Amino acid sequence: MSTKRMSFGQATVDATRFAMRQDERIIVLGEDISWGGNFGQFRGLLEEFGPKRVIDMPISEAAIMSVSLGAAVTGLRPVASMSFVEFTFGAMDEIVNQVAKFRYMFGGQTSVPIVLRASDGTMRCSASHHSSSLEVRFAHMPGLKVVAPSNAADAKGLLRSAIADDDPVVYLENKQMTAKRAPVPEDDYNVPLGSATIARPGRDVTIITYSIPALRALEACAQLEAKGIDAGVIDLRSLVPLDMTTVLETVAQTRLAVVVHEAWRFGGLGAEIASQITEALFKELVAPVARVGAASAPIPFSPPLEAAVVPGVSDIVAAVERVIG
Amino acid sequence: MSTKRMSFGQATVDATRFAMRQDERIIVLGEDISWGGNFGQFRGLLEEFGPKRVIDMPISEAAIMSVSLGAAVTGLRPVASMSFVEFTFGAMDEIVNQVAKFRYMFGGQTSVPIVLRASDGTMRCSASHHSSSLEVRFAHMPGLKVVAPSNAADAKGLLRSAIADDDPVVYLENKQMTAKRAPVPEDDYNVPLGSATIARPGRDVTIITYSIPALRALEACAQLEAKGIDAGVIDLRSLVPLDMTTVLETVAQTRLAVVVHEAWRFGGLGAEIASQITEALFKELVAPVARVGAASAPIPFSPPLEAAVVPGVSDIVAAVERVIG
Amino acid sequence: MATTLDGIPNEVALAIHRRMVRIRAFEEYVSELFLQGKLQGFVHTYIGQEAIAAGVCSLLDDSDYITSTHRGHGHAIAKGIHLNQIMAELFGNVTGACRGRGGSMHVADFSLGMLGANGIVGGGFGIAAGAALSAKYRGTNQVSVCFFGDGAINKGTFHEALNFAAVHDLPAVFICENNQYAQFTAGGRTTAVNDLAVRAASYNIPGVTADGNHAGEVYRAAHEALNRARAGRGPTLLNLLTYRFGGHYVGDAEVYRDKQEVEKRRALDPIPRWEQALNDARILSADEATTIWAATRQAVADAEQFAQDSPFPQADTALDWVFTEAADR
Amino acid sequence: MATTLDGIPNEVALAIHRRMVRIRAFEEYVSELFLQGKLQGFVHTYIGQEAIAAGVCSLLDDSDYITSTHRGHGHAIAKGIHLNQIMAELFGNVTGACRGRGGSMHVADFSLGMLGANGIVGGGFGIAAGAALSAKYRGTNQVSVCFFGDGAINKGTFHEALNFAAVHDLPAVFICENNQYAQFTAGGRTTAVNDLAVRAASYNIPGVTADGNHAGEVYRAAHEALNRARAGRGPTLLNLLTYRFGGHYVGDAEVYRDKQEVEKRRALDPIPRWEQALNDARILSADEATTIWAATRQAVADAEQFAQDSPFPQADTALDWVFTEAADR
Ligand SMILES: Cc1ncc(C[n+]2csc(CCOP(=O)(O)OP(=O)(O)O)c2C)c(N)n1
Ligand SMILES: Cc1ncc(C[n+]2csc(CCOP(=O)(O)OP(=O)(O)O)c2C)c(N)n1
Ligand SMILES: [Mg+2]
Ligand SMILES: [Mg+2]
Repeated sequence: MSTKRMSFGQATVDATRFAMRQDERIIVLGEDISWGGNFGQFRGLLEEFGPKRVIDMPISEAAIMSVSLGAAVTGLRPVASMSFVEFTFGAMDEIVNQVAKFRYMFGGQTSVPIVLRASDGTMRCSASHHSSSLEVRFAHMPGLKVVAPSNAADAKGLLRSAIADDDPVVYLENKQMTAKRAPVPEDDYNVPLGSATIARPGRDVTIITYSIPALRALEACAQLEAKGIDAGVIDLRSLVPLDMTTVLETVAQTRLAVVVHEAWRFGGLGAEIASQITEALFKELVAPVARVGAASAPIPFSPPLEAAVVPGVSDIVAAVERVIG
Repeated sequence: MSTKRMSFGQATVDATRFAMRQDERIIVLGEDISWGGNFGQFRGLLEEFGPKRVIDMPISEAAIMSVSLGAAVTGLRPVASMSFVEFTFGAMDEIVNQVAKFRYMFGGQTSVPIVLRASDGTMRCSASHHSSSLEVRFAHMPGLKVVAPSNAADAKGLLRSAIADDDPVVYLENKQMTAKRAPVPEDDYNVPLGSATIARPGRDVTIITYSIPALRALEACAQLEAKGIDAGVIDLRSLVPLDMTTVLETVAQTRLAVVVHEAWRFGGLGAEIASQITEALFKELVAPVARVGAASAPIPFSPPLEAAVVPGVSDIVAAVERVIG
Repeated sequence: MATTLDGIPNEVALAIHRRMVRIRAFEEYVSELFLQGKLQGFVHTYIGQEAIAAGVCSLLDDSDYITSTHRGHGHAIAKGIHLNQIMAELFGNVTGACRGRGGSMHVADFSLGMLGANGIVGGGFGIAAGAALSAKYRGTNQVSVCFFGDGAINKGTFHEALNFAAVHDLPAVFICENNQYAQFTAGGRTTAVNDLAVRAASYNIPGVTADGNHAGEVYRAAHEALNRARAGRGPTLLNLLTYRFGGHYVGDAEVYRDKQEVEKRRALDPIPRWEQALNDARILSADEATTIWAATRQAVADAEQFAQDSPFPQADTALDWVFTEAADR
Repeated sequence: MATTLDGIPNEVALAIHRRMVRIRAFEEYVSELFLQGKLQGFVHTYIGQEAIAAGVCSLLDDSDYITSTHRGHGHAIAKGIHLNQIMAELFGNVTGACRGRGGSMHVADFSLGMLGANGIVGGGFGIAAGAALSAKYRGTNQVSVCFFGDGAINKGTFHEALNFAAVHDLPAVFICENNQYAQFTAGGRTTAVNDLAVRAASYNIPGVTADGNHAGEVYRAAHEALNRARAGRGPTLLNLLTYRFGGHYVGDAEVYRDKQEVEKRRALDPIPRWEQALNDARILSADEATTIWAATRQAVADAEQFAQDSPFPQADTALDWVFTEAADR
């Protein structure tokens, strides 16, 4: 397949366009999306598909999700933009109590084909209402699938799969990553939900991560290589379903693992992954699985504070060195 | 201190009454509370303190929390009833984005003395809108304290501390526990936030838990005793702050641990506790820390399904036997 | 069609009656079952409000949508779900409308456009708006009706959904079943306006108050609103005044209202009123009514039998239906 | 006191002018700093809306409360926070109003009753209602003012808070700064009513629309609403018509509106209009105005200097202020 350099945001437009051309039932709704969205992640959709399929919503987050739900169970396939992930809190009742539970609590009568798109992670110097990583809040709710790609190619393929999926999928696109460019296959394609990828093989230790920290992990590996440490990176891409097979096969080899995310370490998804690894490979592990995540504070505005709270490359390097001992 | 048998719900009324008599700034607000609340946990407060201090709120969960916040930062000390914990989703923006962050994002200018009371856990045969355990959603937000007592005496002492605390405290009172009676000291007293208690010492293995599963764990211990296994129970009582000192000291002795909660196992707080134990005691542990939690489904209505999803005594017994090997 | 009751076809008038009787008979029976300890959980009955569900749903096709509330049995019956399936759901049986996963507060039948009772107050507003958006998008003639309580009108979701529905002139009707109470709290104590219909002005849509205990008035108010919706002229807010005869749930001690008030309101029972009207119009004789009641009571008893004969779901199916693919378990 | 401008004391009229100038000078300077890359994050300026914050806050004491929005610099300045502290906060310095934790969208000063700019649209409604409840409970004469945008009026929180405030006749005033846009979307496209003041009827409170670009009109409308609030007669909804001259944030390409529209609205700039009115009333000469502008511009430049001279917070203080006790870190 021929590739083209494009930004993460453009790649998601690409995926949406392929999907919408193929299936009339797909509509997109969210605040200000006909102007392209805050990160250009909807650019050009209005022009191609018109205001019937690309709907600018009032600042009514609860309505965005509940309207999507009503539409989804009556024959449409809504892609709902929640803009910044922090704004999902205003629709958390709809997301958790309704969207996630609808299929189950009604005994499988309906499926709920909704994609919830939200820009997550730290937005440099934007403080705590515009910087957070909430994946565990979605992952800890049976009935929701959750994906968090780390590059434009996966962004396209995973969004295509998410839109094709009959279950609600929370699609997390990191704020600092939207503008990042990479080669992306031009044709239509899928990355299946629930498949991790080995972003870099490594003999000595396995770093397990997703979203923007995957890029930081690769940087960390380069630094570690200089120190003679061969660290590998598993990019989970999907959090629910979670591809523990790839994780366990890899860690069984390296016998050392570090889990990294931007979310708060305390109660974050890293604890789940670390626990599953430990449960499966207790005998094989040489050291306890290390966890890298944000320190326990809302994300502050001021640069040195933000850097102190949000984990960076150096934190990953330090964690790897710690487990290697 | 002389004690009196009373229900968990009455014990919380007792604590609130002591607090309100002492401090005029304390008000209580929530839906239908002047009639005593759904579990009698506010019974008699209207009669003693009047409608100025005991305020029946409209069905406006977001307003309950934001009004509490506005009152808290201007000199009052609100105790906000959210009734069933599932209804907190309608106020999650207020709880997480505002109440939890207010002190920090404004640089410590204000404290936020709010107690958020919510009835959590499975309510037998009430299905997924009235049965859930959401503690990790509060615990995974720096700025919120979280407590979850398992008996009437702790209920009283912890609520007293929560009301006296200058930070927002989420006070989780299990639905099935509210009517449970136990001896409670009659006088005014505190159980400090952040202190676990050893509910039962045990030589062979340590069960770490909180809220109603603590009662199930004690039942499990009785069954295990019959099988010659001496299992102990740590009742955490507070989840934030979390008394890991008590946990680590105890597990260092038994070298085997099982963490139990009613919340979904996947992404639950048990993963955090298990990870912290493993990180601290990797060398000492004889087997990986086991986790008991709900299976990954919304809580169903039908009794056999509910029993299959929500962990019971037999699940705890099985987990203990598994780690003992 | 003959229309003796100013404007209501006789057949429809009778259908409304039958639906009201079916709801009443079912709810009285269910209350009994609950008090006998045969049913678990919460049961909120619809007794006293039957004219609303019956009157409104007499104007709907199977393909039209409704959203319901925690007090949803009446809507489920009026929209045509078989009593067996509802009863079995209340028992948590695998033969129930939701295979036992939902219980009383989550009865649904998507094949009949019944998008679910809902345990979250105010949960239906946006779902109904979304179904209406979908109908409009697909260019069908379907309408979407949202039933909700006078307590629910203070949820933010009311505001968000009505504004959205109004902006897009969606084929939706928002029907407040104003039974004067939200749980134990009388409406006036927590709602800033008396006439809830005035809230329609915030969305530039019609707001109409009518007697919700009179099937004819309900029919006429709903008729106009539904016509408006189907004609593409947008949503309407109906404020239908009614009263629940029972407690908030079965077993409620009702300390918050006095017996006299209840007695006074019982005098306005919508079913005898409608029977009288039908009788006066010579559409239904007293004998015919007696027959209907008897047959309906039998159908409810049969539904219990059906439920008693039905099995619980198998424990090992507890994780079915979380996701569409079994692979995701 | 002399009151040349029908009803507004001269001193107050001048104070409003000074506040407007201070806001404008600050915001223009800050836009420049942002475009030069000296400021990070988002900056939403208040340019064009100055009459509202200045007019309303001229009627408030330090002990009165306000809640603000993402577009909060104007409110912060009008409520009296020193420019140095605001500027330092925008730079993320430890000398900032929030010690650098908050930045542009979270400027606050609780000692001045400024309960915070807020990054969540609609976040202030309930907080303002809560502060009003507190004032009423404590029996003070304080009022609570909630500033919000025309986009925010569609949040469910608007509905919940206004209903609650109305039920309890709280001393609150809800002030919509109706600048015609929510981000890139013109109000008419997502809001079902044109005149936002009609939404007051849903809460049985007064709703008033006035020219938000005329300091005198703002003053008079706010004066009445605040008197009403202080007299215990409950909340008011004010719909003040205005226009933001700049983009949604500094750097916004403004593809969603045409330059002509902006030019037309700039002609209604509230500051020259008020200067003219003051001049006509012989309260402020052209020379005096020039002096005020120059002094204010200097104060803003000084604020930048103050910020430039201030240190960042220490990284090891990042976990301070999460809880009240350091022990909880
Ligand atoms: C979001 C939410 N808040 C609170 C409740 C608890 N609750 C259940 S029914 C009810 C009262 C509802 O009143 P109304 O809307 O008038 O309906 P009615 O019961 O009168 O039919 C309340 C407060 C709930 N289920 N959901
Ligand atoms: C809950 C929430 N949803 C969306 C946003 C993104 N957002 C920031 S400002 C804004 C527009 C607000 O419009 P308005 O209330 O009219 O205020 P204005 O910017 O015009 O002053 C939006 C949608 C947000 N910050 N919070
Ligand atoms: Mg009611
Ligand atoms: Mg605006």
